[in-house]
Amino acid sequence: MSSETRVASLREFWQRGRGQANLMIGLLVTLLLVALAAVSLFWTPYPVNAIDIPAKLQPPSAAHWLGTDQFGRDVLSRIMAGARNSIAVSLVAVGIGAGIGVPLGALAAARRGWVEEVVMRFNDFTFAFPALLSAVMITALLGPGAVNSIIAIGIFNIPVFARLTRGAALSLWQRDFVLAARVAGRGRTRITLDHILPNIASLLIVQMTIQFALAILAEAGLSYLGLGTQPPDPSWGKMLNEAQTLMFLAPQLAIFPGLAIMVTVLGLNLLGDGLRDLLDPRLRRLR
Amino acid sequence: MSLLSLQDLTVTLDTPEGPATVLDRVSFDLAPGESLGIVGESGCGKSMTALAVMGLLPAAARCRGRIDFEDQDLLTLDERALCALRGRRIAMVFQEPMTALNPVKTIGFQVAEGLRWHFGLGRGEAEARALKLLDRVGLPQPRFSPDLYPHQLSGGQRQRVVIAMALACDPALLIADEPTTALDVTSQAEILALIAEVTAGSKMALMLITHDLAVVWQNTAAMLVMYAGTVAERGATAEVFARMAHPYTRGLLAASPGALEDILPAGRRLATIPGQVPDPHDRPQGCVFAGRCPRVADDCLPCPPGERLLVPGHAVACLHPHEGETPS
Amino acid sequence: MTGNPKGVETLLRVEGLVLDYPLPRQRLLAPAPRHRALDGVSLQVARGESLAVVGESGSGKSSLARAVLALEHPAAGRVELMGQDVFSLSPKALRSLRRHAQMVFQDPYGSLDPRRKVGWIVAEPLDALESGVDAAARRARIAEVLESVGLKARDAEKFPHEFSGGQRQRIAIARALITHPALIVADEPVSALDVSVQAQVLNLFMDLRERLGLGYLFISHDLAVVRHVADRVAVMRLGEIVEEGPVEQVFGEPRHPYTQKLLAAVPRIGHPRHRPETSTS
Amino acid sequence: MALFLLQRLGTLLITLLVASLLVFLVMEVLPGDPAAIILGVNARADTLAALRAEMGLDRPAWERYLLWLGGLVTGDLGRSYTYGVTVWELVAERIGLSLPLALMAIVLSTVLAIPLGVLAAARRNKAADVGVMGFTQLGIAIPNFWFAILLILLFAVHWQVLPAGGFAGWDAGFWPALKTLLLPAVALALPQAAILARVTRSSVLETLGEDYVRTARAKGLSRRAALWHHAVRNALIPVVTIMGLQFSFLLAGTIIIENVFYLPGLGRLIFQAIAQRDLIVVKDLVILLAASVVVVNFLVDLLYAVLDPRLRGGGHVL
Repeated sequence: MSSETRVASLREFWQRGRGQANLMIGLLVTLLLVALAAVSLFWTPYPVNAIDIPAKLQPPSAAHWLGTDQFGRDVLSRIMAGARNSIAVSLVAVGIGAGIGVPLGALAAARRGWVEEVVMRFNDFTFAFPALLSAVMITALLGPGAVNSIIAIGIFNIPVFARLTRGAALSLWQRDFVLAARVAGRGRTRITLDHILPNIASLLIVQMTIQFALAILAEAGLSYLGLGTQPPDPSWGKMLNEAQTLMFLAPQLAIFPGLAIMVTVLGLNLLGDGLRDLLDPRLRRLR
Repeated sequence: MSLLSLQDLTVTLDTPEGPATVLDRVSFDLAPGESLGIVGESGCGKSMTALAVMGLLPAAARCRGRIDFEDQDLLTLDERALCALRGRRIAMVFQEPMTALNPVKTIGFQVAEGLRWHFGLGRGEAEARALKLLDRVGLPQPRFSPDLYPHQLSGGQRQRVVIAMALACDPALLIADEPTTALDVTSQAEILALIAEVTAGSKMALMLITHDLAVVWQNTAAMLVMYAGTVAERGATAEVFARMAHPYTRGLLAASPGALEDILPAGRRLATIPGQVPDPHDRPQGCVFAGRCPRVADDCLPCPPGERLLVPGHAVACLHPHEGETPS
Repeated sequence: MTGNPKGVETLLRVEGLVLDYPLPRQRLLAPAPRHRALDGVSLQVARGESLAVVGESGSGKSSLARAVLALEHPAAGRVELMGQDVFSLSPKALRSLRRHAQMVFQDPYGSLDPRRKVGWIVAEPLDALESGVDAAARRARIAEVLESVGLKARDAEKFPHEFSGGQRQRIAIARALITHPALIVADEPVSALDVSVQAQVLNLFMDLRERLGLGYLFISHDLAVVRHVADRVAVMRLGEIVEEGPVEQVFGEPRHPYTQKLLAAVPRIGHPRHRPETSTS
Repeated sequence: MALFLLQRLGTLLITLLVASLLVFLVMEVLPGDPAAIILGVNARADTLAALRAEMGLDRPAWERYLLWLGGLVTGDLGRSYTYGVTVWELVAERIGLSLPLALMAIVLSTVLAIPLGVLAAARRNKAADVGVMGFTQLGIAIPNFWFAILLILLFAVHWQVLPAGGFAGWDAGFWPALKTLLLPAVALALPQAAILARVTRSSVLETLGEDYVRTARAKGLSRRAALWHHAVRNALIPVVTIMGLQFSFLLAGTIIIENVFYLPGLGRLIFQAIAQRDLIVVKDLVILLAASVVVVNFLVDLLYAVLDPRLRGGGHVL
């Protein structure tokens, strides 16, 4: 981990961040998405599940900015509600991944020996199962639904954070300032909390934004297969699945949900890249 | 006629914090077969000088002045012409032997590569000459087979491979940038002896860069003391050591614990140079050493001191140089 | 000087210390080969005495520094710190013993946690090893040690990246002083510094020794530095001490061939030169 | 060197064993009884018991696990409830589609990504670099199934050049079959190519900064020669590792892409088998996919040792 990180206070954080194109765009898109989801909690142009058969399959118009689907429901409202679902699933899933993965990784680096071996075998094992395969299996067996897809995606995130934390922590344990803490009589746990975690925090933040983006893709994939959020609640993946069957009638139906996913993931990745440059100038060289 | 002649070489680096002056009007000559030691602390620009001569400065560097080598100004040559010179007429040895060699290529391949690139030799002939070169730098066959990989050699042995690579095309000038700093003291002695013997043997000019005054004393006929991108003092090594004129040179000698012959009586402190090297982004107006100089006077501040010739073969860039013998 | 058991004349006694590092296994059935870093090392440091350990890379001197402070567990041998056998103590007893021996490291850029303020860094041994120190006393102790190494009390509010290499090494020394130890183990403390800054830090080491009566275990590969800062010197090679004695005697009339080879290899001003005299323009 | 591979082989076998155990346990925990599923809810108790005995469901769990494990090794993967044929036949028939599809995707992404990555690194911050980085940002952000739908919209609906889905089967001739696999392969390859290009670029940038590249330049090699002779060769080592990891993402991708294009491949089979609770098929397929991922990573380790002599051992010269 770089020992030359210059970010000392929040003021400096903002002052240095302004010049970063990636960071600004990423932040903007992510905030827009969150706002969209928040607003949809209590207001959407049309009731999300209001069916209006005569008005079905209308192209974008003044009344329905993004047109209507096969049941006449307003596409824009459903996309706004879909955003809420995507964020919720991805946030909790990444939370599970980091919440369990980071302590595991830190433990593996601190304790070494057989503990490390167990954690790393668990990691190799979960990498052996393709992400979506295990997600498909879990949601199919526990039944489809938002909660199960959270669990499925969450489980897949654990080894990512465990492996990252262990790698970064291992190199920190060799550093002199950790040896100095040991000479000062500090125990493994105290050193992990005082020295190891603060020095890998920026690495973890960056990884979270990237895993968040991957989680949104995974959730969309699951709901496309019908294993994620169940109707009538809207989810971007499901909307795309339905749109595919009407591809010849209303091709535009397949455009907007996909666009929403892409923009969200793009925004999060840019935010991740921007944060990486800001928090760890040493990594800028690899840009 | 001099083989290499730098005239007022000035290099500025564009950094996020603005332009930084790394070299400021550096001038010196080097005749064929001669040896020149460049000594100074980190950040004084000695490595930058070497990279400027090799034409390997970072992209953000902007050069002014002249670097004449065999009657050509290197700063005006295009990339193709420089490639023809590098390795062929000017070769370089670097500081870190552990990372200077390609880990996935054999040492035989890497030594022969220069020959095949410049002379278009076939694989067989190039490998044969590589064996002779390895032998010449003290890595005899069959113990040091050309099929070995760098990770199978020690630091000192790897540095010998790097030297063999540098000698491949029998260049006119060898630049050694702190070749022994990363080595143990015993390997350092062997590598310095090897460099001296090889360059003397084949009439090759040597530019040896180091931070250790004793290494300069032992290995080079002429020397150059650099401080914060400028030449403080230069001349024949024996002459400069006898009558050190620049306050920085004397301060450096007094601060080096090993330099003095006898053991300091118990408890006597090393002489120190107060303060720090000025930041290249905001260089002082006048003499760069003024801020730390015990002999500073008003006339030192307005503009940088020009170089004065004390005696043939010994020049100093200081308005109030020391006059007498160097205290031992 | 508070906190030091009175009358303990030998700060550190090491007897027959053997330390092995496991190497990656070469053959499946054969046990993993081991690198013998220390092969029966014995030495002593009296109160207020400066013992230097000099040797090339791979001689085991850094392993010795770590073993002495119980950062590594030896295969055999004893380490007695302030009269107590370090490896037979309970963790709690070992912790209270640590107050008397602290360490300074080589890399000024690696020995300070970049995410912590200087005040916190310097006070870490105090927070860990002494209880019942209220905020005011803590601030005073921080100011005391910062000033004793030539820095200012208000530097406690800054971050390590705001200091030069030499200043960072002073902060590391201040950290080692805060629990008023009797012994400082310094592992190549000046090797990463430029000559002029090195001189300042070496002088600081000598001032502190005179003022606070500190004992040093001073590890270095630089013979000139060792000759300057130590009373006695032990020459190490491949995990063994091949020669030990007062600095004048070991440097004046070295007996062991390896010591002679080491001393001969050091370039010295005034000695014969490789290059013949030639004039230059 | 041999030891390095033996250790890797060891972890491979352990991982597979643990995987098989976990899959078996997960299937055990599953609510619902397979026999009831096949015979329908109102089947009589005795026929249910007979079927269960015939399927060996009445034997203790560990015995069934060992039997299943034995079957895996000998290739007797048991008979599928819903399809009525042995799992082996099912797999053999479907692998003819999934394997070529996966290989096409890998070849496509590698051939596209590595040169782009090297180009972007060589021309850092110039037009080519910005272009590649833009393409990779999009490539990672676009969900592969949406990209598939867009491809269908464009090539099948709008230009009617390629089929919208379905698989012509190899017996319908090499080219027609390949044509049906083209769009799915592109859809699968895009995200992989984007990730691989970024990894290649940062890996090459890393090696370009190494001392031995500067040494090569000091020997007189041109920028391009130093890049290809020294930097790229070293940069490939981490890239190969990423390709190994990507294989598992690829398999996951096939599940979705085969659904988008209605391709009767392994991915679609496993999805349908899960939906229909066809335990035998699910168990075998999951292990088969997991085994292929682990084997691929083992091969990557082999390639790793070939690329990097440091792993090949060879003692120090004393």
